[in-house]
Amino acid sequence: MSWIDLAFYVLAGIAVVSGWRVFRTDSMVRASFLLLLSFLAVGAVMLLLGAVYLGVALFFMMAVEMLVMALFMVMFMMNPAGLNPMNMVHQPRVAAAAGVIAFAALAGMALVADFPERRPAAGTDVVRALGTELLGDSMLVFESAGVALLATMIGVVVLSARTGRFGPSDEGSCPPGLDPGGLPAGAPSGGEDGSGHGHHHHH
Amino acid sequence: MNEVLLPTLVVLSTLLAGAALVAVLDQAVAGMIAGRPVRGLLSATFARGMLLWLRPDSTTEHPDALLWRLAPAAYLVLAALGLAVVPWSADFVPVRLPTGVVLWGAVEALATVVIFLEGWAPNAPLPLLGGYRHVAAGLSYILVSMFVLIGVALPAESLSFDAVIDSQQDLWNVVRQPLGLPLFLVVGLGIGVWGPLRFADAADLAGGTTAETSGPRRLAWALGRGAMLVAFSAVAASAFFGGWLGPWLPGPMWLLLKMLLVLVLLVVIGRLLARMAPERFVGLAWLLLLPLSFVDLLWAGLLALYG
Amino acid sequence: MDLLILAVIALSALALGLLVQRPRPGAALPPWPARTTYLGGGEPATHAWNRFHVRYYPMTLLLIAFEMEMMFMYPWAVVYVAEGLKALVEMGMFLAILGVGILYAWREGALRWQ
Amino acid sequence: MAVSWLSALAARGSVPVYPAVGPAMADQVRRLALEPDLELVSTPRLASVLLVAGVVPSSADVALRRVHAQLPRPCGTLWYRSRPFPELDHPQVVDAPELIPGALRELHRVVLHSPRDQEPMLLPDAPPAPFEGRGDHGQGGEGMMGGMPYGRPMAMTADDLRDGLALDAIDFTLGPFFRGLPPGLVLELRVQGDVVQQCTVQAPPYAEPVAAPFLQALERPVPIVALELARARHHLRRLADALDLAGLDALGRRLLRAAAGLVLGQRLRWLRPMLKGSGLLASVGAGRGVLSDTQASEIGGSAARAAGLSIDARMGDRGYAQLGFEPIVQPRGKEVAGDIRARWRQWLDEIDQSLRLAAHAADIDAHTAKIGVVEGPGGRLATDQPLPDTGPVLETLLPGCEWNQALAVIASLPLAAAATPGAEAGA
Repeated sequence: MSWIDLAFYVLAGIAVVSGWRVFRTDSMVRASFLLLLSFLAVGAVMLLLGAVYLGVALFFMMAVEMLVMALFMVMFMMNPAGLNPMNMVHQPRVAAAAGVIAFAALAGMALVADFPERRPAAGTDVVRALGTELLGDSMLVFESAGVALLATMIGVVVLSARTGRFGPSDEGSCPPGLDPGGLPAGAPSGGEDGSGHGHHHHH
Repeated sequence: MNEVLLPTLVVLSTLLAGAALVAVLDQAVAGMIAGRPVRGLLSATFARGMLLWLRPDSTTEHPDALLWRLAPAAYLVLAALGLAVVPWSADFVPVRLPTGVVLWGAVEALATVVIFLEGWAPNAPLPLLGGYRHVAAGLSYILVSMFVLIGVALPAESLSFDAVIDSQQDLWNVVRQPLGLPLFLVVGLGIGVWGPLRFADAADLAGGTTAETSGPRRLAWALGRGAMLVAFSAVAASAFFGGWLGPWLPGPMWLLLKMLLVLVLLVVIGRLLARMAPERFVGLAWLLLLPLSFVDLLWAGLLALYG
Repeated sequence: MDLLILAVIALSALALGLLVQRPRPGAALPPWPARTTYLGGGEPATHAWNRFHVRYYPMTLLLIAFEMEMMFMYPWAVVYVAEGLKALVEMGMFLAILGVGILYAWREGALRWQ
Repeated sequence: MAVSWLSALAARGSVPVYPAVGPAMADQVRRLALEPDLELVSTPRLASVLLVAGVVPSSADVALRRVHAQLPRPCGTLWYRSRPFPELDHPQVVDAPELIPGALRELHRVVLHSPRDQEPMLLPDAPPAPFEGRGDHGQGGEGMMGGMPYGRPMAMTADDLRDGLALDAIDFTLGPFFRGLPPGLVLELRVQGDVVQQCTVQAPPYAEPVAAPFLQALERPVPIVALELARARHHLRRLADALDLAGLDALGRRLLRAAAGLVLGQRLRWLRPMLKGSGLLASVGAGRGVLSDTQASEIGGSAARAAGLSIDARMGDRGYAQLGFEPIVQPRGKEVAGDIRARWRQWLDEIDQSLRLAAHAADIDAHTAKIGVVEGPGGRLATDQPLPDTGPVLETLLPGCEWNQALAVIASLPLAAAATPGAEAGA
């Protein structure tokens, strides 16, 4: 067994065990970062497979994403640090069944599917190949991703931020009138009532 | 065996010696600003470290002991990973990774995680505030760093530091992309929890993440922080000052000199500028630094095509 | 080989970072008063761990969206010079689209503390 | 053997001291920051020696014991003009200020070399609430959020001042020995995220003695030189505290040094560019900690002038009129008057003004003319002065502030009462 094989088994073990521990810990922070550890191990496996870009990119992405996940989990979950022991698992039977099915499907695919035999030439620069692809056939996908991400950003701001262009949203954020003191621009005829109602509701 | 041992020793000893040097530099600059230069700096710094090593640990009522133990060590690991991909000469690169620039980005992101954990683990109000504060900054400067580093990768046509240095044979990036270094220094201040971005262990939180830490554990955190600044200086030197390139002296000497320059810059900035309000920094990072890094990238792009 | 060196460096740094802390497993904890939270003589009423009100949450979500896109940029940077103007225009378009997102977030005040 | 060699090396460095500052001791402890080989640390966790300066009132006894317990053992305690804990067998006591540094170094040496003499813990070794063996899981907790897991309850949901998102708030008391607050100030805080939601002043800061010239000026005409230099020194020290909070402790020491060595003829021209360049003013947002006109006129002094009110006891004084004295008042224009920045800017302006006045007064040997009332460093001083109650000001200003702003508000206000002899007799 070469050190690469050994490293693969160790990393795969870390990925699986820490993935399992995610559901056995009580602390949201530990759960988030155990998941991060699992992803880091997967990223390292990808490095072993020669995916030098995707592996490192996975470290990068997951670090930020799991951190943000931890922020939100701590923010919104009761007992975020698990000071009182609790069960992190909901609907365990359904979840277990779904997990087994998904695993079987993926593993089956890996075993059964007929993968094309196209060995890349030694010394292929995978990052360069990826870049060429992004500027070639996949350009439309790439640019649509940009638009989709813009939609995400706008959605995020609309849904989460209390602040607004025309004042805090819970106080009936409302554009100013076209003339001083007049009705808001573009408001439906009941616009004044609507904002008044929002105000009332708040108090 | 030497192929493995030598790079490891070089990286770790550079980090250790560099972290000590950062402490010495910092005390020297502090003494100058305070108007009374410190005598016997070297021995005073070592004595300070030794005192931390000898003093007992403290703990809190119900901390997350495991995370508290791991965070300082992980900080050091990240610094080591960052330094490992920086070339010392054309022949000697501890780890020749074709995506070294991306790895450094990952180090920045993971450092934010580690600093957050250091603040979370003690289960105490002041460290907790410090940890969360740092996350606000960490998630803001990371984009700036990505753009700036992509800017230096453009002319190199590669994501490895080898190529980035090689692309500076004629002209260093600090001249070619004048916005790059100032923007990247902000990232260095952040990742090393330093000066105006010293949010995590701020003075108004009585040391924030470190308010409950004493003894060797505190020493380990200081070591990780110093090591991270050293790793950052190596990356900055390679990305903007041509790394090991230079006449007369051997490559490694040039790299060390340039790292020293970056460290001095960071230390002086850290001692002269007040810590910003976290909210202000977030606004500044997204609304000023990020657009500036767009400009930097555009400039780098135009120069790479038509320069 | 390089990966092996990277792993050795990481593991030895980890060992060093742990050894510097002089861990003493099984050592007795200090007495309770020594372990209270430092608040300058003050005392906490509760555990510090809580549903922490992160004031910058819209920013974090914004970052997630933005960061996805950044991952496209690294491979782009490598082929940039080879592809020339096409790459410049493509990325310019992409960044312009996302710049609109930041502009919008700024106008809505989403980068301020909530 | 090796250990003793290492501790010999460690003993050659600076001594980390945590100062627990009692009444009327703030300036004396500040002076220690200028001693070589002493380091005033921000948390007892870092200290090997605790310095108790001044007689701590009995209301702060438990707080002092808490801090004392938080120094990692072994450690030493030095009592300067203080009352040691009765439980200590051989407390280290010092009464002369010049002996403090030596005594601290000696204690540090003892701690490093013969660590067997443990300082006892003077609080019961028990968790904040009994928890072992209680509750559903034997750790004191009940259900999801209830009980006292590991001896303390969990934080509970509370309304929020800012975005109405009701998440947890944590409550704690801060002080009287917290280094970021004036000595003696005890705040009961409720914090959600990093925003202060509620603040109650449990104990006001200890009264601080006023420099001798001000007290003399209450009784007889004194040279204006002495008054104005003392005023500049006071403002420099307060600015140094603000710099400390902003992480610029080295610059703060420079200001303390300037204050200690301030003599007639100095103009401190480096001060303004250095402070402006450091971004200290920019580091707190505009419009925080704004005093209302009523509050400003109640507090008086430089805080009132920073809020745009022309209140100054020097105005009616013939001695000052001779010098062409006009009070400096922050304009109520574009910048928000009466906020943190305005108060810091006011100190900066008044340092300049005081140095100019002092130089001018020395030329013509000007003396004060009015007695009974004098413009003290913090505000109006009078023989019949009631102690101002600054509690309500903090309780209205702090809620809504982020943590750094809250501490900056405190660092920008003259909170400590002036310990005039009359006030002391009354206290």
